[in-house]
Amino acid sequence: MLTVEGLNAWYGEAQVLRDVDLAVAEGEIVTLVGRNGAGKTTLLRCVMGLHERCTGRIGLRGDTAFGTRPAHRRARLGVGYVPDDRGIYATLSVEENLLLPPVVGPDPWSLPRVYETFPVLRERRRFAGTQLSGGEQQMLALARVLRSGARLLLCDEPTEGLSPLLVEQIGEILREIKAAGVTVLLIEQNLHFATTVADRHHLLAEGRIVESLDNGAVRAREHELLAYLGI
Amino acid sequence: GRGGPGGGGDEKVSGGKIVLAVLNDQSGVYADLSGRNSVEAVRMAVADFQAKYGDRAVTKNIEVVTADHQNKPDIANSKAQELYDRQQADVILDVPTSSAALAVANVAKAKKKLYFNIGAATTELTGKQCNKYTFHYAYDTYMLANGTGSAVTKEGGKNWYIVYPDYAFGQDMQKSFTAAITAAGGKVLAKDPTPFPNDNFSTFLLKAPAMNPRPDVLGTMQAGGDLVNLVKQYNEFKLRDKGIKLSVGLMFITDIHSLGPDAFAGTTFTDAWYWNFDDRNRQWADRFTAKTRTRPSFAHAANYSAAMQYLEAVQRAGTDAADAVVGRLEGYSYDDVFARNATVRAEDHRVVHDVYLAEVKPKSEVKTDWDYERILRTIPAAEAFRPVGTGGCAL
Amino acid sequence: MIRLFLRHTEPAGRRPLRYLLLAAGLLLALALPWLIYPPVAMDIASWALFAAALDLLLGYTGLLSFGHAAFWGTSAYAAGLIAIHSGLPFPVAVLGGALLAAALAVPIGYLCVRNSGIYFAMVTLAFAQMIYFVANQWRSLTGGENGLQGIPRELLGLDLSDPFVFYYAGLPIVLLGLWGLWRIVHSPFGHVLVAIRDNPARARAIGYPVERYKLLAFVLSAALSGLAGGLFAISHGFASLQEVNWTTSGKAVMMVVLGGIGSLWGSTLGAALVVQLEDYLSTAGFDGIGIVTGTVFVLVVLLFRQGLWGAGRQLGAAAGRARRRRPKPPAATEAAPVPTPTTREEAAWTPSPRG
Amino acid sequence: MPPPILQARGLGKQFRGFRAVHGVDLDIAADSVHALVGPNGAGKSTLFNLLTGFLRPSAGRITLAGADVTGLPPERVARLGVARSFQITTLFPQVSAREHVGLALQARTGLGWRFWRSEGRLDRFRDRALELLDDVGLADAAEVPAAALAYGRKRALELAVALALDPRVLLLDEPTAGMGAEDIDRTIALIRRVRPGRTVVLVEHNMSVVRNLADRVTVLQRGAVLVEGGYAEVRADPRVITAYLGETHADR
Amino acid sequence: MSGFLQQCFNGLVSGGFYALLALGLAVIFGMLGVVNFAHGAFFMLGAFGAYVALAEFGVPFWAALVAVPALLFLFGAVLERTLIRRLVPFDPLYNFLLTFGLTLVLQDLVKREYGVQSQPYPRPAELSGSLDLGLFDYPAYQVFVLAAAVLLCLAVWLILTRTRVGMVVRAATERPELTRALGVNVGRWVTPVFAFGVALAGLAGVLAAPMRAVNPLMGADLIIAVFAVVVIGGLGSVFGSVLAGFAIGLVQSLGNLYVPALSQTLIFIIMAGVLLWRPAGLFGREEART
Ligand SMILES: Nc1ncnc2c1ncn2[C@@H]1O[C@H](COP(=O)(O)OP(=O)(O)OP(=O)(O)O)[C@@H](O)[C@H]1O
Ligand SMILES: Nc1ncnc2c1ncn2[C@@H]1O[C@H](COP(=O)(O)OP(=O)(O)OP(=O)(O)O)[C@@H](O)[C@H]1O
Ligand SMILES: [Mg+2]
Ligand SMILES: [Mg+2]
Repeated sequence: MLTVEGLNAWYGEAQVLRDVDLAVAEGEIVTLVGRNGAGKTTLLRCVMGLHERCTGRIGLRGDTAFGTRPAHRRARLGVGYVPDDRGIYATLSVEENLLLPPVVGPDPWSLPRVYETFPVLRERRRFAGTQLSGGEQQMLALARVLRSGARLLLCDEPTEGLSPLLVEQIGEILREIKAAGVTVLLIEQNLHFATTVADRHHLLAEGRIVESLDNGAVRAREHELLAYLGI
Repeated sequence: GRGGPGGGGDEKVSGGKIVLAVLNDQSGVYADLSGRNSVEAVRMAVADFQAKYGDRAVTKNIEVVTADHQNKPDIANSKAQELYDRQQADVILDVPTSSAALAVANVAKAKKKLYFNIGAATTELTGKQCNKYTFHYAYDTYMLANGTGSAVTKEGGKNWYIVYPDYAFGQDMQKSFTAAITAAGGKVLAKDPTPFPNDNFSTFLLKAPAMNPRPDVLGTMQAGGDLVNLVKQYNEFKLRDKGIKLSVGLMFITDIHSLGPDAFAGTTFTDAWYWNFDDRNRQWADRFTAKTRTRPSFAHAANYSAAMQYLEAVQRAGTDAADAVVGRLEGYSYDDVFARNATVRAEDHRVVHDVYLAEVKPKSEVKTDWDYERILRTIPAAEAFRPVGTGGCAL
Repeated sequence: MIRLFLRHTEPAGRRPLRYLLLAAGLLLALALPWLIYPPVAMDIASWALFAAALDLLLGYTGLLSFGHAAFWGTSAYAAGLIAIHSGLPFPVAVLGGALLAAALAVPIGYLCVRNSGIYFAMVTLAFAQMIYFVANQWRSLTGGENGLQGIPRELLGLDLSDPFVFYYAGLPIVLLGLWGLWRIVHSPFGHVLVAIRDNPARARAIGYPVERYKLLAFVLSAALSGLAGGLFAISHGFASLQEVNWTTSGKAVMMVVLGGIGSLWGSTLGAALVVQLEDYLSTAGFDGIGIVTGTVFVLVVLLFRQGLWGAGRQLGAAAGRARRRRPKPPAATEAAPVPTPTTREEAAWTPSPRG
Repeated sequence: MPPPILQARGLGKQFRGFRAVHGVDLDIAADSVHALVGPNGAGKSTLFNLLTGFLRPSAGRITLAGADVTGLPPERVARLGVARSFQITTLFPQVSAREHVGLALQARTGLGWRFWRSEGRLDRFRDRALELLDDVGLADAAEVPAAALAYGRKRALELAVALALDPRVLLLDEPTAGMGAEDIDRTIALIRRVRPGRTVVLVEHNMSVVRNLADRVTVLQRGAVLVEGGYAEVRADPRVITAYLGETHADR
Repeated sequence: MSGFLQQCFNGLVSGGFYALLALGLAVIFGMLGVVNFAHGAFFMLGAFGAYVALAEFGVPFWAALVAVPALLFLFGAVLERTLIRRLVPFDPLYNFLLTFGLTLVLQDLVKREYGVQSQPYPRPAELSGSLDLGLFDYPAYQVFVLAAAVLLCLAVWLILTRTRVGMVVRAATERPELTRALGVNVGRWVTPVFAFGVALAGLAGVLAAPMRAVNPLMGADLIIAVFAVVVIGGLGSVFGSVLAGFAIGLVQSLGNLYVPALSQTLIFIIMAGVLLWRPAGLFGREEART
């Protein structure tokens, strides 16, 4: 589904990604883990076309020119983005926040389905987006890409600030959409949660992918990894 | 001045040359009325002077310089100083906008150089702020108000409703008008200050026909864009049909041109000069038009006349030394294309001359371009301006 | 940003350069009436102070006042009236004008500082317009559109009628004002202003009463603008409605932007340029002054948002970097007066155009 | 139990008719660590905003050490010794980390008003600022403008700024959100260290942080207090499990 | 009584102009975060456009009413593409300053071409009469202007609240990058909205031509009053701006009558009062204390 080859990225004169190669297969959930500042967010921004100073090849479903398209074209090709700061609009109501992205996939969630899954959003749908609580904004950001029917989700720490109950619920949703064939590239600090939803994990350190592991390997080497990541 | 002795010319005039400076608005609201074409008019005066005197002229070396004061008094002030000091101007002409006009008067006083104001209407120039070197040439608020106010009243417009913009010019005009109307036996039923600038006068236009008794004349002291607004709306509310005539305090021929004569038809006002008044005027106007491709306003003619009279005075004095020229001007009487039966009053430096009560023709009577006015009568110089000694000028 | 750069982070090696620049600036100020026509030199000095005072708000507090003519003009009238009616030495009159401007700034500022950004600009503009109408109608005091004429220049019986001489009498006031501004910007208070500009909510949470800080900045800026306006009126010998017109506010803003927002010295450069341009155009025989000034303004906003000073500084920095060949830490480059990254993600994230 | 330093009675806040917080009674004991937990949207941040003056309550009273502080503006509350961090990071983007802390240190003095004084006076905060940055693990980033810090480090800076105020009461809104485990441990240690002589109020979703730190836990739900008690007590409460923790949630 | 009503009617007519201009200003601001100082200049261009169309091409009022705003729409689009757009990523103040500079240029360009004198523009013959409004007679043209203003404001308000346009453009303004990342082609929306705001100002200009002085400065005087109107209504609130526009027109008209000395400052006094009471304007969104 998604292939990244030789990705480099800079801020000013500081290089934050170095020769990153990454492949995500259709219907897979893959996580990126790594310390703060490792470059995880930057990687997603490059894929999304939001970071200008990066080089390398990014392909989507065999479309090798994907990495050269403008951001809105990439989204239209079925990529949904949940940014790390949630990206909720203050000038739009909750419902408008949901309706903003155009439908880009064959199987979008309907508004009622979204509201059923996240009842608070229905209750608060006329409020300005940023008047929601932090966690509610996080839900909104996720619900927004689900409603657009994106086939590839790029989620930057979607469980941050969510209550344990909701984290669980998010896990269920991820498994559910995976079953529906959606692909997810997930940034996650919580290794435990990561293993409950994802198939494979990439360890990012100082701008490089230093290791790729499956769930079994993660569990087996949990202590080593925790030490490495400080998790 | 910092200018040293000039290079070679005759010693009768400072720096070996006479420099006339036109300081006026070449980009703002007065640009059409006067502006750059006034510079042309002054050049015409120089040429006529040289043609008239030839070798007898006090000097052959006469220059015309100019600056745009952009209607900003601070720029007028600096430029006036620069014109006198650096460009060795012997006289400054025009200077519309009263604050700029008064600022330049102070410069003239300090520098002891001559200054003929043409473009400004304030009577302060010949009142409390008069000085030895400043002359007020073409018109002023008293003249505008007095002529129209008394003439219209005498012709039957007894009851007046006056609207005036709420700033110094409007207030002055309103007072002079009221005085003139009362003196002529009329009555001011009401007078309302209006915002300035303003684009909606309906409040006042609706009030007029509802008044009891109904006024015969609506006197407006608005000028420029505001006047146009008011007249457009006066016509919209059809006040003329309701028997309320329009009388305008300050109107330039350029204003009539803006709206077309029909909008103003029948309106009376006082004019300082009209190009199509007689053959003498027409001849000069044709010469002017040949140069500039527009019909002259009174301000163009007045600039010409002022420049000419200055040069004549220098010729009479045989020098351009300011005090000597002032001496030759004070009390001098003359008659030229602009100023008929003119006298330079020694007491306050008001240049008095005949002025005209004019009426706007309807479009059907307009025969040629810019032929908008019918002169109803000539107001003689002696009556037209504020009587000596009433303005508070101490020279 | 520029200002942060000016602070302690400045490498010690550049200190001498700064003193050199300062000395050169002072020398230029002293030599000005020899170089250009003295009344114009005086205009430049007054406007420079005005623009720099405005920059205290725009550059260091993040508030664009589009109504500063109210303070410049009020002080011009007040200084003129004091000089005419009391016969006191002109510096006293100018000081009186500045104080009155500051007093006027208290209620106006109180109402305005609760807004920020573009809102603030519009509100100040509207208040200034109110002052304009008052000045227009209060004819007995201001002379209406005739202006307040015949303001004397009194100083211990000296003859100041020559503008050349007057320049040197007035210059100390301007320098004092500029020094005052420099002091304010480089004071603990100045640091708080910058913090408030960057994030008022944060500043509040650490205990700064934001409104009151903004108000004090507003009043100080108004007082110094008043100082400039009073001096301007004395130097011209009159005060007119032009002084309280919105175009005067616009002109001052133009100077600040041209010189470089957030750099006091840049504002003085901007003032010199605009005054000279206006002076030049009045005799250039081109009847579209607005076309020229407007175009210059548009170009500056589009192409040199950091203004002359910022551009010069960047050139200097680039040269310095080339010499040292050492990468600089990444930093935002735009000298945006009020970056609000929550709504303008670009502001903080724009990568350095130097690349 | 020592007397409460921060107390709320009948506290309520409505937004256009929506009751975000209502009828909350809260007693924060002096020198304790008090955790506020609850589902998303329970009103924790709103409660913080009420306690720190960022929102004006629609009902109820707040007292700080016995003095009524209801409706005071935030800067007044801050000066009375209540510091806070924000859930959604808010810093001065163009100001360096060290200067952030310096500004906070300066706020407690009257120096901020001295527009006639030299900025050189601020140097006295320098050492203390570096010390605080070192505490939160930002020593190497002292001169970096906040905008260039990665997310997790911004959170750490928030904490340093709050600490710089040397507050009596420290309100931290999800101080460890977005942090890796290493930083979380560091933050826990830090809070432990600064604890003596202070009261800490904490909003957290990370239950291990709560377990590690909190003396008392208040669970909010739909704007009202659901349960209050010690960690173990709350942890075991069936209402808390259904409303917040979830059946399968393992303590991590 | 009928006199009073008539005066109220007057106020509404001039309020119609305030409302139309405030509407355009609010649309551009609400959508793009740009305070368009040049709005007054566009109003002037609209009026001049009508004049030039008639004087030089013989285009009558009704055709100008469509053609001139259409041309201004194009002009606005070009402007947005070439200038405004470049500054959107930066602080909104820069665009305020840009449009200020633009105002100077536009005004002087027209001034150079046509001079500062007002230009004549007749009322359309169809509307030259008076209408009997029951209690009083009123010039038909002014009735038409009022009706047009009310209808236009209503239509725009509906478009903004009932369609997707408003939402997309608000989003694009708030966070252009993210909005693109969500699949919205930002560039396609922003230009037409800006251009629409400009066209609206132009339309107000055309409507003004038959009843107001057509000169290069006609917009400059008006724009500051319109700023005050927008501040009173609540910047960015389309509904508030329109309502405040009509209300201020009404108040000014009555103020002229009853307190002439205050008439010029009245609008600013009201503004100060509103700000004291509600710093964000009557319908502005009030944020938490930040
Ligand atoms: N605007 C910026 N300017 C300069 N440097 C930046 C900027 N944004 C991020 N960086 C740097 O780039 C590096 C990678 O940042 P990134 O946000 O990708 O990290 P991350 O792995 O997502 O961290 P976190 O887990 O904290 O979100 C960090 O070292 C950070 O300091
Ligand atoms: N300014 C506001 N206007 C309207 N509603 C608001 C506002 N602020 C908060 N709310 C609502 O009040 C409720 C409580 O919000 P609050 O931010 O206090 O929740 P929280 O407990 O902090 O949640 P989280 O853990 O997700 O941060 C939410 O449902 C939110 O939508
Ligand atoms: Mg990240
Ligand atoms: Mg919260």
